[in-house]
Amino acid sequence: MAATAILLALAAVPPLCAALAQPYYLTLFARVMILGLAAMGLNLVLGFGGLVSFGHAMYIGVGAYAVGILDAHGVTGGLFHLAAALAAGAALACFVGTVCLLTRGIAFIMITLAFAQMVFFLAVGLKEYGGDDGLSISARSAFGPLHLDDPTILYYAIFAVLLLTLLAGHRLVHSRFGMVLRGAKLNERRMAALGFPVRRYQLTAYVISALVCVLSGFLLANLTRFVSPAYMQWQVSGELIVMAVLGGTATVLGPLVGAAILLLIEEALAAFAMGLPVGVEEFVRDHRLGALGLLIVLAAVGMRRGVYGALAPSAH
Amino acid sequence: MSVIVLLTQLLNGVQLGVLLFLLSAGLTLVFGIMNFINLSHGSLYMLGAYFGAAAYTATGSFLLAVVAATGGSLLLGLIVERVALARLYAREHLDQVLATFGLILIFNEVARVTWGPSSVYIDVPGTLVGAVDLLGLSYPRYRLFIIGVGVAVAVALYLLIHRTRLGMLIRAGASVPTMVGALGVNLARLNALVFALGAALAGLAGLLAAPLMSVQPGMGEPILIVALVVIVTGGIGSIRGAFYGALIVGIVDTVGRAFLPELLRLMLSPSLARAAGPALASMLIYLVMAGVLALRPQGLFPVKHG
Amino acid sequence: MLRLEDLVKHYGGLAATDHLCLEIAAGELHAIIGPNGAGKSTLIGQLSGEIRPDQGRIVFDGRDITREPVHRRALAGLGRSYQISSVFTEFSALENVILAVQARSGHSFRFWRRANTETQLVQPAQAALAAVGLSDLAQRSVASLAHGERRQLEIAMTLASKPKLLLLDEPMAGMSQAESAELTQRLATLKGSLTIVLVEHDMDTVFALADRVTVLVAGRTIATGTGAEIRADPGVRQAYLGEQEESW
Amino acid sequence: MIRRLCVLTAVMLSLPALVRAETPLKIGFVAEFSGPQGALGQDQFDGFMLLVERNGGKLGGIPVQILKEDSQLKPDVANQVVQKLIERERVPIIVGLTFSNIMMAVHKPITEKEVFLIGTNAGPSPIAGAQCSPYQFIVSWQNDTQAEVVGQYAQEKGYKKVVALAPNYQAGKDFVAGFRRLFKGEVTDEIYTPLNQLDFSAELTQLAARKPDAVFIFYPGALGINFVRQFQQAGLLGKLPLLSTSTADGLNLPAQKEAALGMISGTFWGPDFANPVSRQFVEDFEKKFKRIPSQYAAQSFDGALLLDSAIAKVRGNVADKPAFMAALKAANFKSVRGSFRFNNNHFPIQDMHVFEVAKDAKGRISLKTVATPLKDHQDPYHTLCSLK
Repeated sequence: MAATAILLALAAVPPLCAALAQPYYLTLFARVMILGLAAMGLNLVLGFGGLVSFGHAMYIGVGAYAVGILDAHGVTGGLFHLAAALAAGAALACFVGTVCLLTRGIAFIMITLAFAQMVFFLAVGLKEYGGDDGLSISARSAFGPLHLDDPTILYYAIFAVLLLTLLAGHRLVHSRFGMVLRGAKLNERRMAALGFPVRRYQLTAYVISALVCVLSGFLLANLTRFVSPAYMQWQVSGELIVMAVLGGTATVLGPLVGAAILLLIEEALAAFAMGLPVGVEEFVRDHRLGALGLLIVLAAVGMRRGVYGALAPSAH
Repeated sequence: MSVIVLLTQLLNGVQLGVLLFLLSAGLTLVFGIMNFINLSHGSLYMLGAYFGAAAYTATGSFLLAVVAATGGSLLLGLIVERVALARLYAREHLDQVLATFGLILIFNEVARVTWGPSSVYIDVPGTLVGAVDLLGLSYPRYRLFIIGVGVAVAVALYLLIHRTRLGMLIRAGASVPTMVGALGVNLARLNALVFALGAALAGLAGLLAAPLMSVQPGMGEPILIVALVVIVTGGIGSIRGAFYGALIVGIVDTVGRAFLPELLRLMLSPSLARAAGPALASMLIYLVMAGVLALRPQGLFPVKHG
Repeated sequence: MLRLEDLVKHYGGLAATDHLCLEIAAGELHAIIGPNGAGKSTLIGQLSGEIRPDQGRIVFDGRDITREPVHRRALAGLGRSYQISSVFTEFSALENVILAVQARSGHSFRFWRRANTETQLVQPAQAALAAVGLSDLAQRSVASLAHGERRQLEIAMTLASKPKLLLLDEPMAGMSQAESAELTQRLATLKGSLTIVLVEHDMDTVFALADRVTVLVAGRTIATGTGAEIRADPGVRQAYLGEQEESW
Repeated sequence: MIRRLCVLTAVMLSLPALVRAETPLKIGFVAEFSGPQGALGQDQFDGFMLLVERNGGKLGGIPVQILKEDSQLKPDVANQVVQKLIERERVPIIVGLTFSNIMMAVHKPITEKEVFLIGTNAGPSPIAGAQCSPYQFIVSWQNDTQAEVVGQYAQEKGYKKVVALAPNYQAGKDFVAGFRRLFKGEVTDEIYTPLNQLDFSAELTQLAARKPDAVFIFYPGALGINFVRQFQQAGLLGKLPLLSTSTADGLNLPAQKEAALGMISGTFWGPDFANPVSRQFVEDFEKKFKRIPSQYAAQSFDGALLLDSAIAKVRGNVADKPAFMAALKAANFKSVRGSFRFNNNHFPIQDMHVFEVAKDAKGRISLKTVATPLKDHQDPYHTLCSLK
């Protein structure tokens, strides 16, 4: 129920924005969906696989840089962009995943961070593609008659990717593959004793989850028409974790809810106006991150299954 | 590149390492004993620096600043531990990450509200101003002082851990967390004590760094990441691991920054070396950590179990 | 069926497995007993593949599996249960068994279809649940099952993975008298249809079920034989009396 | 009632400009306001608002509403706030921008929507050259020119060997390249440090070992304070001449204190300028904020002066874009640097000066003009810009 309501609300954003003549909110919600998509991707390994990756922002970067670099060389074909992004993401994820999955627990957290930092510094060192300053994109990915330059079309394209990912994610966690992945989270030893080559499944899950983040990066580059190493800072990886945990890691949709909460509350606090005395409102607006922090701590201490997890019935 | 320059750079590395050790010691104990991921440890470092800077500016006494920095973060650590974090010990790591991430945001804003958005600077205390001559190269006296303090703290911690009952409990807790409770020890009190000790050391590190680097909101996060690198490289839960890990990370980072670009210039074209050098130097500690973890997931100096 | 040749495993200076040789025939129920610290857990670990021996060979079903990882041994037909019940608490009882069936029915790189609607998984799983008398609890979450029920589920999972050889690691641990009597009954009906290696503390069970018994002390076999032979063996008596004194 | 309405309609139809004047003109102001670099943006904002407030909340005789937005030194955040300003608030003008990388992130989204971009700090090379837009008006400088003047100065001083240090990002590389352009001696080493690195122990040790004739640095904001203080702590102050841009500026000097004395800094303006606009500006600023204005405040004050002149010229009708663009291009105002004119790429053509850190008449540490190595200087990229 809650899921349907959320998706209907997202679908209704463009006509509402048009009716209110507020195209800005289209961009805001597009951003929510893109980061939600990345958090959902991360959650495949984080929530369902029990593997805490602290480096998924690098795949957002891969997706975004694929668009940026190809664009810098005059390639505007969307299918080229997409193919290059996914191929590069898959290759990187296979390598990084293979090394990282030699470890477990905190070591896994830190080694994924290490790789993300290396890729981040690599991007900073890419002088011909802007280095630290980033790279602006001259034209959005071209998909024949699908003009992503139209904000509404771009919005619904993102929405469609989100819907497909949600559906695929939902099918996946209940499929044979999902059973193995979740089983390995609960008791890896037992899974091996049953005859599952656990690491192979975890690696596959890691690659799939990375590819969802690559998609998200591809969309982010098209939304902002700009790529920068800032997309893959460790803070972004941390925020993805926070979104997933805040929304609820036991559900496919939870991370999207977490992303929405984080971004929308910050936006709401930035425009905070409730008729309080002038100084107070100004104070809240200026120090909104502190207020956000307070809400996060309360959510962490008070809710065990995230916001969406507390609202919605369990996934299984 | 002369031997003296190399030695001086090593000294720089040791100085950074010692600072990292002060920060990592508490982090690794809290992690090892309570199995708790405390991302807000960096905030205690930041607030320690602020407390110390405020005291130093007000009184002009560096000793009082040390008291304020360690005492202030100790108290703050205790309060945070009792009010919020102790409720999360039994929870999943991810809940701990979420809560302490929230704490980071709060502490940064508190610092911004209290001390303003721009950086605060304090001077090197009078007696430590200037440089000493080290075989022809001058080395800042204050940096030598930091090394001294760090080594003294390391020795004190060694004695505490190996010669006292508290130390025995800490060691037991780090290797077999469930056993300490069975010994009839008040676990809540031990946890609070360890947490406060770690907080005080973080605060001290913050103060020591303050005259070198600016005190500013958010200063705790970049160094927290490096401290996490230190503790997983060294082996979680082990003070010895934190010490050697910190020295390794400090020296690798400093020496890499100093010599890697030059080394690359011998092998690559100048423009390529100029582009790759800084990038590679920044990656170096992460490369080392990834290598260590891939080969020894438990770190270089793990706590001995059983 | 299973042959251990000169198996050695050292921990530091301590030999947990000390030049151990053992031969288990197809279809027999072979019990392994021994005092605490005799090296039973280390042996089980080496059989299942979680522990690598320092030296020696393990031959299963005519094939050297000494260097094979856990999951390959499982697929080769070496099933095991655990000392501490290790079922998947977040899943239903049926899903637990489905996982076991799944392991034996090809790869699991299938991403779309719900696993618990595939008849080729569900039917064998239900059959295995029925075999241990848990049919009624199939849809219950495992978290809500009693301890004894979990142990039975564990056996159902092991059965569902259709092993040629079943490695049972103290299956009676923590069971009530009635529960363990029932389990003994079930094991008796399995006898003959597959090879079983039973590591157990409960002597009554061992002597009631086992075709042959091996006694392990300090990493070595000190005796192998039928229940009656073992009972009569003076070495065994001494070892066990000694253990009781020590553990007291 | 009806008659009054008719009259009102008539007035509205006949005097569109006048009616528009009743609702304030919205202007977006985007800069860094948070984090350690927040002081830069705040000074930009204070300098800009100084004129707005002096004019009673008006620019060009029209009431203005300034919407202040923080870009948090994050390109994606900057992108979002710019989108918000353009799409939600529908501002026709965006002022400010602090860092080059943020400028690069928002330059295209702003100018493509035909919104006027009044840059009051960052001047990265791409937008001075091939990527220039008629909607951009950069009142500060092109990055390279700030360093070129120091390079020229070093040349005139006869230094032979110089080591250059800067943060490892595009602006850092631009500044070092700018320094090298007019300096004919040898830059023996270029050291680039990570943008977030605050401890320079390794680099200072290298400096001490190399013993160059002089050191050139570009370390804006908190980076510069830390570098200069550590330079002094390492005992290098006075031994090695320290040349800089954007490092010993009005914002950093109060924290660098004596550690900066004798440092050389190159830019377009200093608080000791004698022209009446500058003197009035410095006096008003010091009175209001109790500190010496930095060049960032001065640049933004000039940005406000530019808008003031152009808005007045089109009588508030900024919707007439060609007219407003022409009015901005004309730059008909008296600047803190004296006269002011734009090059074809909408960057200033201006004299560049060199300053020394010294105590002013009131004993405060400030900047003293020592030389003007470059007259009517144009940036090297303007020929790449297709604008006329």
